[in-house]
Amino acid sequence: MNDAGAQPVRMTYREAHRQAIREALTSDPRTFLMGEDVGLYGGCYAVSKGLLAEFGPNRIRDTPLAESAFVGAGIGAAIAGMRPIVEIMTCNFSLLALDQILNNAATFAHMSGGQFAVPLVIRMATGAGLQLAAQHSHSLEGWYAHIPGLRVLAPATVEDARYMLKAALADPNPVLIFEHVVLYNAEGDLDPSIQSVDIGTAKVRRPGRDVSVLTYGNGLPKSLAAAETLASEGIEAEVVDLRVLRPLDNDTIFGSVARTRRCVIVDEGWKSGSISAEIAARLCEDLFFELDAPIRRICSREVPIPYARHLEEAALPQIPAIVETVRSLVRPR
Amino acid sequence: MNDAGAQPVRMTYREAHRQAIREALTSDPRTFLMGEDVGLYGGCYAVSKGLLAEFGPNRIRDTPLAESAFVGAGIGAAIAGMRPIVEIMTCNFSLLALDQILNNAATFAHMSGGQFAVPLVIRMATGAGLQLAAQHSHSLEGWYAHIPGLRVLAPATVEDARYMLKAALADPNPVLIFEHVVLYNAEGDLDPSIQSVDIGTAKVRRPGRDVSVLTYGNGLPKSLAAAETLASEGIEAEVVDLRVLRPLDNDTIFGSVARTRRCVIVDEGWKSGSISAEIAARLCEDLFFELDAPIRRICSREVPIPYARHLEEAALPQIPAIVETVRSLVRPR
Amino acid sequence: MNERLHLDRQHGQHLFREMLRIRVFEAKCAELYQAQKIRGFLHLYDGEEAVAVGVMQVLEERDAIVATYREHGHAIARGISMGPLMAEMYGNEEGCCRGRGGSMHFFDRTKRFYGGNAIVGGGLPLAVGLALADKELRPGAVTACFFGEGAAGEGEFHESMNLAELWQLPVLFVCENNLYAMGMPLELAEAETDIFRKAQAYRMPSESADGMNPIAVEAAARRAIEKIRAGNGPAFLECHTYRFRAHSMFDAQLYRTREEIARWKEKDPIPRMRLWLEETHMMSEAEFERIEHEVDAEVEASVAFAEAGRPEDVGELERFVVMDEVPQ
Amino acid sequence: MNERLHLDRQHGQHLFREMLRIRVFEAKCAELYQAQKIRGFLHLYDGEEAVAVGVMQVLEERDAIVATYREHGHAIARGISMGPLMAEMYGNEEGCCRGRGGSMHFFDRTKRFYGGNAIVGGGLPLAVGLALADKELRPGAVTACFFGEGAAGEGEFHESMNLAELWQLPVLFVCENNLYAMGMPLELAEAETDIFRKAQAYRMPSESADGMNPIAVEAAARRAIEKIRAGNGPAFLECHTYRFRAHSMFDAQLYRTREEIARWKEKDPIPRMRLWLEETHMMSEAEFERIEHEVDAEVEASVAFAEAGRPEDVGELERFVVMDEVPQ
Ligand SMILES: Cc1ncc(C[n+]2csc(CCOP(=O)(O)OP(=O)(O)O)c2C)c(N)n1
Ligand SMILES: Cc1ncc(C[n+]2csc(CCOP(=O)(O)OP(=O)(O)O)c2C)c(N)n1
Ligand SMILES: [Mg+2]
Ligand SMILES: [Mg+2]
Repeated sequence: MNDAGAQPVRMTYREAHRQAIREALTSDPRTFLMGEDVGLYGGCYAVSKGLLAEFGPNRIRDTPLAESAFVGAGIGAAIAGMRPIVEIMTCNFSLLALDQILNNAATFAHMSGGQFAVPLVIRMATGAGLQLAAQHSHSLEGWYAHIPGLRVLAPATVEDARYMLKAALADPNPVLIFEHVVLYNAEGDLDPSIQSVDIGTAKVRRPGRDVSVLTYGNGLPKSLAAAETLASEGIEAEVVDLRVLRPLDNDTIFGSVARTRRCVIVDEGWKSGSISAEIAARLCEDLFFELDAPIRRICSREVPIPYARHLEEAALPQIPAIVETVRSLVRPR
Repeated sequence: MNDAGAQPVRMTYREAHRQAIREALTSDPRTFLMGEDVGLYGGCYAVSKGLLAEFGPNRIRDTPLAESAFVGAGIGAAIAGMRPIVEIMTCNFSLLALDQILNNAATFAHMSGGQFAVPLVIRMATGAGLQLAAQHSHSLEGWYAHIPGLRVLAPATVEDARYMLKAALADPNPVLIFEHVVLYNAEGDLDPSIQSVDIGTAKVRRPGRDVSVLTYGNGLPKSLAAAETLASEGIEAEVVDLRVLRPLDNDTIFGSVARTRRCVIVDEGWKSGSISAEIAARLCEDLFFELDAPIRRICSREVPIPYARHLEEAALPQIPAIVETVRSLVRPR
Repeated sequence: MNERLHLDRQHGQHLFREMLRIRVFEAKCAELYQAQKIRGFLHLYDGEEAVAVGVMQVLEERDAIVATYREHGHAIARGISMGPLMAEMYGNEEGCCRGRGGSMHFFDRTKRFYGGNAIVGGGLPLAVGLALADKELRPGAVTACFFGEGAAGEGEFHESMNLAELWQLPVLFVCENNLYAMGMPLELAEAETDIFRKAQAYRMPSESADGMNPIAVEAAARRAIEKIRAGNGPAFLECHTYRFRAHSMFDAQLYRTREEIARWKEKDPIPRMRLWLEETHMMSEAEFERIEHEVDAEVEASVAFAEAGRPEDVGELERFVVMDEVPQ
Repeated sequence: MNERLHLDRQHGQHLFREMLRIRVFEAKCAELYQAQKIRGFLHLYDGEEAVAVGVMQVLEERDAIVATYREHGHAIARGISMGPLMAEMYGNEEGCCRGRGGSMHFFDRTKRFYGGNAIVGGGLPLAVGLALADKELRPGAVTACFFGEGAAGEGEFHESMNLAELWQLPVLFVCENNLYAMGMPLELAEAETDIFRKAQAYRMPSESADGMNPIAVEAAARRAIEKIRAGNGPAFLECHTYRFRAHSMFDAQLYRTREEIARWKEKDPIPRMRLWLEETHMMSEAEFERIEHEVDAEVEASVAFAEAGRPEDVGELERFVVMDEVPQ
């Protein structure tokens, strides 16, 4: 299939997720998609549109509003031999299922002395930026990365949207995939010679010598845009896409920061106790003597995300802040 | 009441919590205690024993097993003018109420443009050490400290057990109090001249010049014991009891570390994404040039806490690890 | 419109006007959404107006209301003025939540209007708590808690129903059964599709009513609320209704047919009530025109109010995350 | 012991023996808890043995079991050998979960025994999922899900009951109604105290049985499971029972009287069954003594097994946090 000369294929992040699900359902009869409005409605963000007609209601299974029970049912089905993909509409509602995720999915294997595995994938939309206000705008992926036993993925590119699911389903452990709502309409090119991605490593999306900008999800396009601006001023920022928030890829992170000796972390989670805190802590523990400057974090302001556009924008990390922070680190006055 | 000459009063951490609740109920008719088994049973850790007889079933309100609804009811009651104390037996079960805590308690004031406040106190037991295994041994206080809108307290002393509640009830915002299960039987002296504590600051529990050991909860007695051992070797550790995990008291923390220039954080939460990560990150951002050595974190191992005593001990921060880590920082080979 | 009760001319016109106010306000919202003046999620109550209007007739000033993200109708029928509601959706400082909440989160302390709650089922525990406090602090006050039939699937529904009945709290649970939860048809979501029967599992008195008829809703709500106010514990009211528009502004409505929508539109409470009032000589053509004119003017005024507003200062972003005192 | 059915001598003695095995095993656990060989929480099934034993008679190898933290009886009745159970509570490598689970978390893959779940209500969604998979992968297999009446208050109960009935999944929900959730008496916890009636709110067939009589439990479970196995969806069985001992080892039992306990002890299924078997000449004195002797020996052997074990290597602490492959 790896036709070297093939043309890149352009598609949206949404479409890439849809194709990933379709491929999973086609290639493994044990796989099914379950969640609220995944079927008749076509998915709250239209990711699964069309799949009900293609695969029928047993494999595109609409659920009632009952997050705890259908996530728990996914866990049980995974333990008993299926390979479920559970969709929680958005991470905001995943709090209702957190008992099942933390107390069951994440503990079952260890607690049973390795007798059972939970090969379950939970997908959910995450993030702010659509003016959906305080109860619909959480970015909880970094928070979930606290929990041992889980793998936490944050696809930021069309390629990752297209291929992370396959790797997640091959993982014998519960994997959470956080899809950023703002990215669904983003387009990207897929290289036909690539048919899979790993779910263990961070990736340098733009090399640079002066500073490492570590980010993920919707922070990636923002950071890349900031890097463009900085490049025009002669500052070369290396942009690292974390991709995997648990377990963090220390090698790539440390490698980049050891080279640039400066680090800015861009994270749409609330700052205190964020994944950016964990990264900063690790750098400060293990790369202390390589750092030339304090680490800087650009995170969401610590507020319930407000509705009004100007307030929401002010609450989230934005490109100018990234540019300015990098500038102040690289060229301190 | 501040009789200067009065004798110190010895009591357990459990008894101190009980007296705090009794005082709250006596002094404010709007206050009541609500939760599973707080009444007839006397509290799952016997904190509220005797209070039902004293205050009756309307003010010591036993609830069915329904964490989400009774926490939500506490929020509603607080908004409507009461001053509820809701007890969730242990933080392990609080996951079932997390939607109410994060999406309602923590957002209500901001989302309504300041029309409402949620003067609610939620108490819960936390921590490992009693061989209660994977579903009953979480230490989630540091994790909760991620959430804007909440105040998060971790009493480690009998004095804080006795007086934090009063301050929490006076706070117009939702306050979470995490009571460590291992401390309930711990005894301490209460100075009768002290009748209140603040819930804004960290406290130096043992001054020292060589290193700052930052900790909270059950980490405090462990850190103090380690400091004793270290003192016998001529190393003077300053032990800081964080007390308040949200908002963190930067002044005290930075003040101590700026003096000692070295920092070890002892935290029974899982390491990745812990409150210790946040502290390390802040130090690395704001105190970077004052640090003489990398920060060290001693946290729980990233496993569901196992039942077997030796495995549980190995999973938790222990005194020898604190001693050794401090030693390696202060006297590197 | 058969359940006439003691309906006089004035009250009949009032019910009509209240429904119309909601309808016209929301038609304007939809327009402003297209014009991108309103953003985020916008859930319209179009078709369901009789429910909020009917129940609200029975509520007194001391009573409390908990609603969902589909709460424009409840806010208007409760008497919150349209200006601050519209301004809220403009994201302005003059909004009822200073622009922080938007369409899904209307709040009004003075009207005891406790949201605008956007987690399905999340308002029920809140209502239980309000009633628990009221039982102590405001005896006789009732909390009316509105939610969709989709919420009946959630665990919070179950826990809250039990608590309310167990503790005999003054709550009226109003289930707005519009047959769909987003695109999920009730019969695919619930093993028991008669929602009011669920209440019986908690020994809670329950009834179902024609949610396309404000008079029927008001009558049922009055029976229930009188009982509740007298201290006999909570009650449950299922209202059969239908939303005429999409779930929110992003909905292709693949899950239902045009025919079904058309069938329900025949039951539209607003033209039906107008017809009935005219036939029974309770509203003249001139009165209708006056009402329509006044409503249009009110809605236009709310737009003008919103247009004249200004965005909250960005420096205020962190204000109210924690409160300095409990507002009295 | 009136419901005789087709009970022959052998089966009668088997039921007796199974209950006795649990009783004697747990008496030993209590002793070892005092001696601090067993730590953590220890919840005994003392008094409730007839429930697990009765249901387990009907289950086949292909069936699955989900239980709670009070699961010693279920594990033993399912045929998991006592040695690994005891070793588990010793925290040893030879334990059924290599010492990671303790008393509250017994698991056995080969017996399809899925815990030992210590979050009240948390096992129900799991059971729904097992049944969902079985319907696909092991048609005819049934999942028996045990839980206390306290779990009926939780939202997860509500959501799971609905899903199971809605999707017609092969689950037998067994509610062990021992009248208390820790110290919370059922009548203070639930507006509807007839738990089996709650099932009706989901249109799920339900029945209640005398949980102090293994024959009655078995008969009711057989009726239900035959129906489930035939593909007719889930069923609900409430068993009225009582725990003779404290909730766990830290319980002053302030919430109930000695008299109440004494009254229930008169219904103790073990002496009653012995008496009945003797009266009906289905078990001789000699047979009783042999059984008693064998059971004692089995329990002693389990202690010896545990004593001879060794703690898991500390280096293995992080093993199984994430799995390298799905165990087959
Ligand atoms: C807990 C939760 N899950 C999912 C959603 C997404 N969602 C918003 S409205 C809705 C449908 C609710 O239907 P129903 O309760 O019948 O109310 P209706 O919209 O029909 O008025 C869903 C699934 C949510 N807001 N909260
Ligand atoms: C969600 C949750 N809340 C609280 C507890 C603490 N707890 C353990 S057992 C128990 C009582 C459960 O009663 P019931 O379901 O009747 O079972 P029983 O113990 O009587 O067999 C409680 C409250 C828990 N384990 N999980
Ligand atoms: Mg609906
Ligand atoms: Mg019980």
